Amino acid sequence: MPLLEIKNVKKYYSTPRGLLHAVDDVTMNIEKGKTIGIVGESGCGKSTLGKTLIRMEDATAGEIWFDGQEITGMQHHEFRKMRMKMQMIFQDPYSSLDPRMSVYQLIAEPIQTYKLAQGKKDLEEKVFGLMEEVGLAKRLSNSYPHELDGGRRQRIGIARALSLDPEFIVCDEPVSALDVSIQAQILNLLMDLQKDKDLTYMFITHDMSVVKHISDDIAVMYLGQVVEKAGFEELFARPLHPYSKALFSAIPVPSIHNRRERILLKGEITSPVNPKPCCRFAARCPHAEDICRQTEPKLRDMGNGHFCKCHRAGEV
Amino acid sequence: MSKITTPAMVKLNKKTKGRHKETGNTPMQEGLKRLRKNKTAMAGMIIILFLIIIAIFAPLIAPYGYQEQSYTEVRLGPSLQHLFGTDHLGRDIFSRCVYGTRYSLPIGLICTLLGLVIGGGLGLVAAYFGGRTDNIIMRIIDIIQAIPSILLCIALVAILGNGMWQLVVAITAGTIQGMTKNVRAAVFMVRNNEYVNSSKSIGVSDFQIMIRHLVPNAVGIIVINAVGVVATSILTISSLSYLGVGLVAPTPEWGAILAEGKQYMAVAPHMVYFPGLMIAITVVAFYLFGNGLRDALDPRLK
Amino acid sequence: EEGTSGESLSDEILTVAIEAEPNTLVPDVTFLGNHISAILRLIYEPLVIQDVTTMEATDNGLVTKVENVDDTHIAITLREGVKFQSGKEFTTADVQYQFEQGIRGGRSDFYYMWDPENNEIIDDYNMVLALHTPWAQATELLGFDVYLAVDSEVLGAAGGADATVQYLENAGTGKYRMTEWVPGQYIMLERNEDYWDKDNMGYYAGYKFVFITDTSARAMSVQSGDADLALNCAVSDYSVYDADPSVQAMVLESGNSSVLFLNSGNGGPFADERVREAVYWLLDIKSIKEVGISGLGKYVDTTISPLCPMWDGIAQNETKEVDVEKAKALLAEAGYEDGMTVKARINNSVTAVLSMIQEQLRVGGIEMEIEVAETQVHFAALAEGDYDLYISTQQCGYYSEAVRTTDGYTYSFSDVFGGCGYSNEEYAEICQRALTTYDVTERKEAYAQLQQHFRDHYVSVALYTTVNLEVARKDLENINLYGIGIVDLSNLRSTGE
Amino acid sequence: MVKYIIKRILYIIPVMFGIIVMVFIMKAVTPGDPVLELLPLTATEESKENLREELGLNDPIIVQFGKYVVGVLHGDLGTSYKTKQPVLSEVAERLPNTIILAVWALFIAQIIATPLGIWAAVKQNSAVDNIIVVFTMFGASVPNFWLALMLIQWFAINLGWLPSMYNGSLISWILPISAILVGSIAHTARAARTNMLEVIRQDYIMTARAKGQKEGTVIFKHAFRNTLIPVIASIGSALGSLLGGSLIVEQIFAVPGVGKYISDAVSARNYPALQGGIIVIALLCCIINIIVDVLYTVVDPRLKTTFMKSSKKRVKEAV
Amino acid sequence: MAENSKLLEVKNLTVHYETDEGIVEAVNDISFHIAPGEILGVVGETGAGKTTIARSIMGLLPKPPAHVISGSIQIEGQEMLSDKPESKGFFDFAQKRARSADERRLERIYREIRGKKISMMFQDPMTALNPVLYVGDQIAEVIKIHENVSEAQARERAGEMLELVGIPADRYKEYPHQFSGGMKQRVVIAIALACHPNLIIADEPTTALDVTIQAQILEMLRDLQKKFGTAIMLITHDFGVVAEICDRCMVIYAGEKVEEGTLEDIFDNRVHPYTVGLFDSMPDMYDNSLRLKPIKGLMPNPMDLPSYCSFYDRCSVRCDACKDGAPVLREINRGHFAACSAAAGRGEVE
Ligand SMILES: Nc1ncnc2c1ncn2[C@@H]1O[C@H](COP(=O)(O)OP(=O)(O)OP(=O)(O)O)[C@@H](O)[C@H]1O
Ligand SMILES: Nc1ncnc2c1ncn2[C@@H]1O[C@H](COP(=O)(O)OP(=O)(O)OP(=O)(O)O)[C@@H](O)[C@H]1O
Ligand SMILES: [Mg+2]
Ligand SMILES: [Mg+2]
Repeated sequence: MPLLEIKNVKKYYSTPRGLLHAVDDVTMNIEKGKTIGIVGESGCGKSTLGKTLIRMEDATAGEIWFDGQEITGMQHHEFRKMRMKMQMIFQDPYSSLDPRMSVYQLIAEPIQTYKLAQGKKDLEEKVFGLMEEVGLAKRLSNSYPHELDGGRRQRIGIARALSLDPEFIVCDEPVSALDVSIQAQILNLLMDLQKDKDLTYMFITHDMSVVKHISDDIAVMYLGQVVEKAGFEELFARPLHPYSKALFSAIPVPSIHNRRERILLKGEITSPVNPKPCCRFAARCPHAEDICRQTEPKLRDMGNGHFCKCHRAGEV
Repeated sequence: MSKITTPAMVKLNKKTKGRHKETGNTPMQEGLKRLRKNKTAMAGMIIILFLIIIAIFAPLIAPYGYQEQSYTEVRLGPSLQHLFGTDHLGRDIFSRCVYGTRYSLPIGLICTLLGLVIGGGLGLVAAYFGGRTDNIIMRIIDIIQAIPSILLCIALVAILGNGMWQLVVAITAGTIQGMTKNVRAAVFMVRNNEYVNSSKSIGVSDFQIMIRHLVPNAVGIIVINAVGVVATSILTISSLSYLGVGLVAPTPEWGAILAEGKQYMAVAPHMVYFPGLMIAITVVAFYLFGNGLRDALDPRLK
Repeated sequence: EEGTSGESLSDEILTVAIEAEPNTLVPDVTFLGNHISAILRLIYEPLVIQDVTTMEATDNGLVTKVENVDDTHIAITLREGVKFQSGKEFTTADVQYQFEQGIRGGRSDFYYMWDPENNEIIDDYNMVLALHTPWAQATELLGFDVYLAVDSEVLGAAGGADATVQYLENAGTGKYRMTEWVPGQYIMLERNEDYWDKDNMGYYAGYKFVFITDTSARAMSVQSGDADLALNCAVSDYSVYDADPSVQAMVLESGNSSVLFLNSGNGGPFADERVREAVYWLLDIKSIKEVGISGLGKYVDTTISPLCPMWDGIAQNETKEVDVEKAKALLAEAGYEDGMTVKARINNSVTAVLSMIQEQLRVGGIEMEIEVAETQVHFAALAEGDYDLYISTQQCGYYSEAVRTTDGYTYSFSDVFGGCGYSNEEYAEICQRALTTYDVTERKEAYAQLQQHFRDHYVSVALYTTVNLEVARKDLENINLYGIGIVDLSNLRSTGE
Repeated sequence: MVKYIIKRILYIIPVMFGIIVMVFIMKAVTPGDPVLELLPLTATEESKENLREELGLNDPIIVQFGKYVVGVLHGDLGTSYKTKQPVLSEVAERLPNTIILAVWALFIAQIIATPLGIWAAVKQNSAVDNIIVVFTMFGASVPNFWLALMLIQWFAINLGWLPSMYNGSLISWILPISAILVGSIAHTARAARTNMLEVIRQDYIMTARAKGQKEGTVIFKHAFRNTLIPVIASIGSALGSLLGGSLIVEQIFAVPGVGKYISDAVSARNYPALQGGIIVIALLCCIINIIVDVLYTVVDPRLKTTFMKSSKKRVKEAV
Repeated sequence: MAENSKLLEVKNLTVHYETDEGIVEAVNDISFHIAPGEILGVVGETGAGKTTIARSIMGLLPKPPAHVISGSIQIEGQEMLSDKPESKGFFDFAQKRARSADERRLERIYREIRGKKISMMFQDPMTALNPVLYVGDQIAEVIKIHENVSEAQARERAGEMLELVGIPADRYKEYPHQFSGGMKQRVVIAIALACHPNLIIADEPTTALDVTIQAQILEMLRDLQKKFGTAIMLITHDFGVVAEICDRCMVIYAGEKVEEGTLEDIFDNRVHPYTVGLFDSMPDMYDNSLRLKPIKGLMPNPMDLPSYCSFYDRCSVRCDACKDGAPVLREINRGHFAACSAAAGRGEVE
């Protein structure tokens, strides 16, 4: 049984311009101990999906089953226990830490909130244990976030998430604000932790090489919908959706030998407000035909655990 | 171009290098440190402290009682005996101004504090909960705002009568709408920070988030605004005194001294210059302090 | 060249700054304030004119004869040929209508003693006015604002006592008529070219009254040349304007006196005569006069001022020295050796003097808390006896309710105008005599007794006679007062400087 | 845009209703009996009772309120206790003067203060900047009644250049307007300076410089309007203090305005006049705020395009 | 290379920021040059001093707090830095006057150069355009400044530029907020190209954009560069972008140039341990090894740079000699420089 089952989850926001379909009918399973990578352009609903899964935002529709329990319908006090098992690491290590709290206070906050420590000693032990786990020197415990660099801050964020001993962590672009040399340190840390604690990750990013590096499965999102989903090797070897293809070909590769043919998309991402019932990518798709502009394709199983939401998948 | 040495480099010898490495400074402490370096803010603060000292030790500083009258020396110009001269009843204006610090200053501060608690509370709740709560609170504030604050004060004094606490209530009422708006804006800015989400994702309660994260982080902006409110409150007090709805005689409130002296403007200008100067200096001190505070706490403006 | 004939009249319009805009320019209502009377008396004229020095009524107003028939009847003869601005002639019918309306409306404090039902109208110019009870000063009363002659037809058309209009058109007999009233801005009067007395036409072509609340700003408007005359400036600033060569500061003895009333009727500390005496010994009246009114008035001992013919000629205040020890001893005797706190009520204008009194009492151990309130509230509080002391500037006790306080009339606000709640049978009896005795010698004697009693028992503490200060441009002359403190602008001239 | 303006105008309704409720409560809780104000002290108990009945003071408070609201909706703000005249007409007569005073002061303050603040910001930390900062600091610190009297002393008496009081002529507006102007200039200049300091740190200013644009043009073409936007946004609150200031200034310069009317009404406990005055002033505030808001949307294209909705079509084309 | 073939020559540039906290040594003794038509990639971590270099060239450093301590910047042979020394103290008025007069003179020259000979594109397209002006006018502005054309002509040219970067000219009269990020960046490019400058300094032109949009923008930049023969100094922290369009590349670390060379030099024959470490840190699309090899530690604080090699603390190949003093930039191959004593030895062997 998968740790997390997501069924037809929708999240709409009402905005002055209309209903904004941030996440539209997403269905997927996440196996325990695995990492699912979510990629897609800015504003396609990646963060919203992550927040909806851990109920930081209430889903407009759909079901989320965590560990065999449906959580969208739970009362808040019931959910409190669940919440400990589902944590989140945020994108921006600069704004996701309260600048007025010391490292110690930041890491202690979740423990205190759930009263997990017996007395001061115990709390101290737990905090220092976590700091060691994420590679923060003990002497930094009285420092404040603004005195630290991005990498160390992100470690605090990770320690905060780990402090409640979660099973599932949504990593919302945890490394995109970091320099490559630091990024590698954090990625290694995340992978080590996963191995040690049998964690399950949902890893949100727009950096293809990172997602390929860390994920077992990858889902490509476009305008609130998952348009393609497969194991990472399968997907990189054989992308089927025209958007995935374009996305992969657009990745700048730090090598002067593997120059590839680019698929350049025309135009920009369209607005997610009141989308028409058609293929949402049709407007930018180089292979779009009439059917794409008239009916919405289904997420089809293309074999080998490969799903694709395209009328013409496999044709071109 | 040859290598140059700037004055700062000369000042900063190698010894002081690396001192930024010290850890354990809260942003507040850092801000205070910057504040201490800010000359205007320090000037403002020194004046304010000075005034507070004067207020505390008024009986020791003032050479005469604030109500002591000497009918043989009316409307004398400034001299060594009477630094600021005397008024139409032969009272020593310097002593009156000294005692005056016991009124404008505390009233200004108390009103601001009260306004901060009431208006700040409203603003905090409005900003954090947003939606309908916000709407209701802000509509009420809109209503209050449509009445010029001095008018509101006068109307309230008319209802409540003259006196110290009535004055405090009236001026506080005038400050609430501004406070609410400022605090709300400040909290809004903080609320959108990711760390609020981060705490939410951990499961920290709304109240805890407000108290532990929003208030401490918004406090800087709030304090800056509050300092400005002290200044305007002090001006309001004096205006109310002028309008005859302030404190009653012989209270040496600066505005009242000024209002009494205004008749003699032509023959005894010192009667209006000195109390006017006291008001201006106090208000300027608060502005200076407020500006400095803003510069110190808001790195964008550096 | 004396400006008696039409040719030499000026075509200038004078700008006069007064302290507030009138609520109304209908004369037949309660006391409006001296600044408003100044306008009224340009438009309307009184039956009798009170002499400013003797306080006695003279018959050179609109009557040519005024005579006491007996204790309750006064015969008057109206001047013939007096015309209202409407063109109608002034007759006894107008007087009768006005008295009837005055009683009916119950709006004025100065009508209740009359009995118009028993008035006898002899012809258009002769009538006998009836009083309910003997009232020795009734003829002087006829010089008050509320008896200014009004065209009964115009007043009647406006609703008589119920009139809610702000002014009556052409209802006066005066030298000027109102032509324009821009609310909040100014009131404009122009010369009445049909004035009944062709030899005494108004000299200036008109008056423009502007309203400047701020006392200093009002006087400054003359200094700056924007106004020609500012009425009722702060007397304490006399030296300021006197020193300014561009203006003249005119001091006019108004005949009013300032009295510090001590409430002995509310069971407060002033019920004790010793406490009242202590206050007397504490007050430095000389200084108060020097500072409060720039030394311009006269000392008064009682509510009867030295300007009043009934004055007994004694002026103890003039020589009295402050005696704090004596005062303290008296207070201690009365049981207040630890001092006390009293409540003073004021309505704004007298703060400087009050500050002095406050300070002088403080020296003796009497803390005075000051309660400021606006006129109406102030009076209402006084009427309820909610005060220990207050300062009032009022007419010479000749007519004053201070005298009347204990006179046995059911006078609903007996405590208001100097009431101070003092009463005992002896005092009441003297008052009654003083008010109702027509024989001048006897009356004078009664008044002398009254004053002695006042002094002996420190009924209140009288301070000084007040003066009016008008600031005018250099060349204006002939600014006078009517007997009761109202500025008479009708004879203004220019010296031509 | 029209829709937006209509929306803003409709928005006045709840605010004004709130104001009416407030002034009504204000009167209801004030101690003192209006009948005592209306009748002489000698009036009998009976005539007092009659008047109470006549004024509807014996009705339940809700009925009184209902009557008051209905009256206000019909333009009946009651009758002044003092003059027995309809409050509305009295206020209407005085309103233009207050508007002239406040709006001119507002306008001139903007004209003078904004460039001043911008100048200071551009020359940050220079002598000019310091002078302007000190001036604004002191300008904002002197009580305006003091300033008003000083202006009379200096300009009307000592120099004799200007009339010391309002007399209907244009020139007599100068001193009253100046008296409230100084504080307003000070506040606006401070705001403009702060905003400008922020604006000139923006990337687009750097872009403009990188084009080789002259510094002056950079400031006036690129920074000015961006600075103006927040300054305009703050006009609303500036207006409040200006109207408050006019209350005092009107008294000193004998300007027949609503401010003076209201403060007279306060001292005479003339409640209908006080209530009416406040309602009218509040309405004035609301209306000017609408104008400011509309101005704001015109100056700020981000708002303009949202309200004008003209961009929709274009976006589609581009896709 | 012959002197006249250098479009831009920067020599020994040192820039400090003097702040309350201390002196930030942002750029330290950097020299480089750009030839006409060449694309130079400048790579470095956050805070390495890339933007500071770019602004120094444009004469747009915020002064204060920035101070150019030493060095020379020559644009087509014209010296752009003042040789008058800064005043020694507050009372050194003569010096102050001389310096500011010289700076005014240079500012006049700069005004001619900016936008005309050298354009700069700033880091964030979202904030680089003035929110209250029409995008078209913002392009027309630069044309009007530098070319003697009428208003109408300038507008027409601006319209053409819009078309050139793929935006329909009828969107001339729209405001920046009506454009998406990619479109804004195109407008920024259009501004930069409007007067056909010889050099464009592009400060991280695509960092804020999505990959698909980034690809469009890079493609366009390259096309236009070919079309106009413009030289580009491309600042980035992404070697992928460098590989995509650059001719030459230099790596900046803590305000110092640590390695410079052609793409082959950097991508295939990198020698400096920092450059090597950077490449090792990147997850490789074509290699599925599980662990990355990050550079340990952090970049030193620019307020507190060591007197020796600033990479020493993180270096994997350090030796005691490295601590003796700042490393010298050595030419390893023709045009391939590296500032590392260890690497220099290796280079000579090869
Ligand atoms: N609270 C909200 N109210 C209204 N709209 C929202 C809200 N949060 C997100 N959105 C909208 O939902 C859409 C998806 O946003 P989301 O943050 O999930 O995107 P993302 O894929 O995480 O983008 P990025 O890569 O920039 O982080 C966006 O169009 C965004 O504007
Ligand atoms: N105005 C300034 N005042 C003080 N220090 C500054 C200022 N601007 C930049 N610095 C400092 O100078 C150093 C170099 O900054 P610079 O902006 O040139 O880096 P960068 O390489 O462009 O970084 P990024 O990749 O983040 O844009 C940094 O340490 C930075 O903190
Ligand atoms: Mg996101
Ligand atoms: Mg940069």
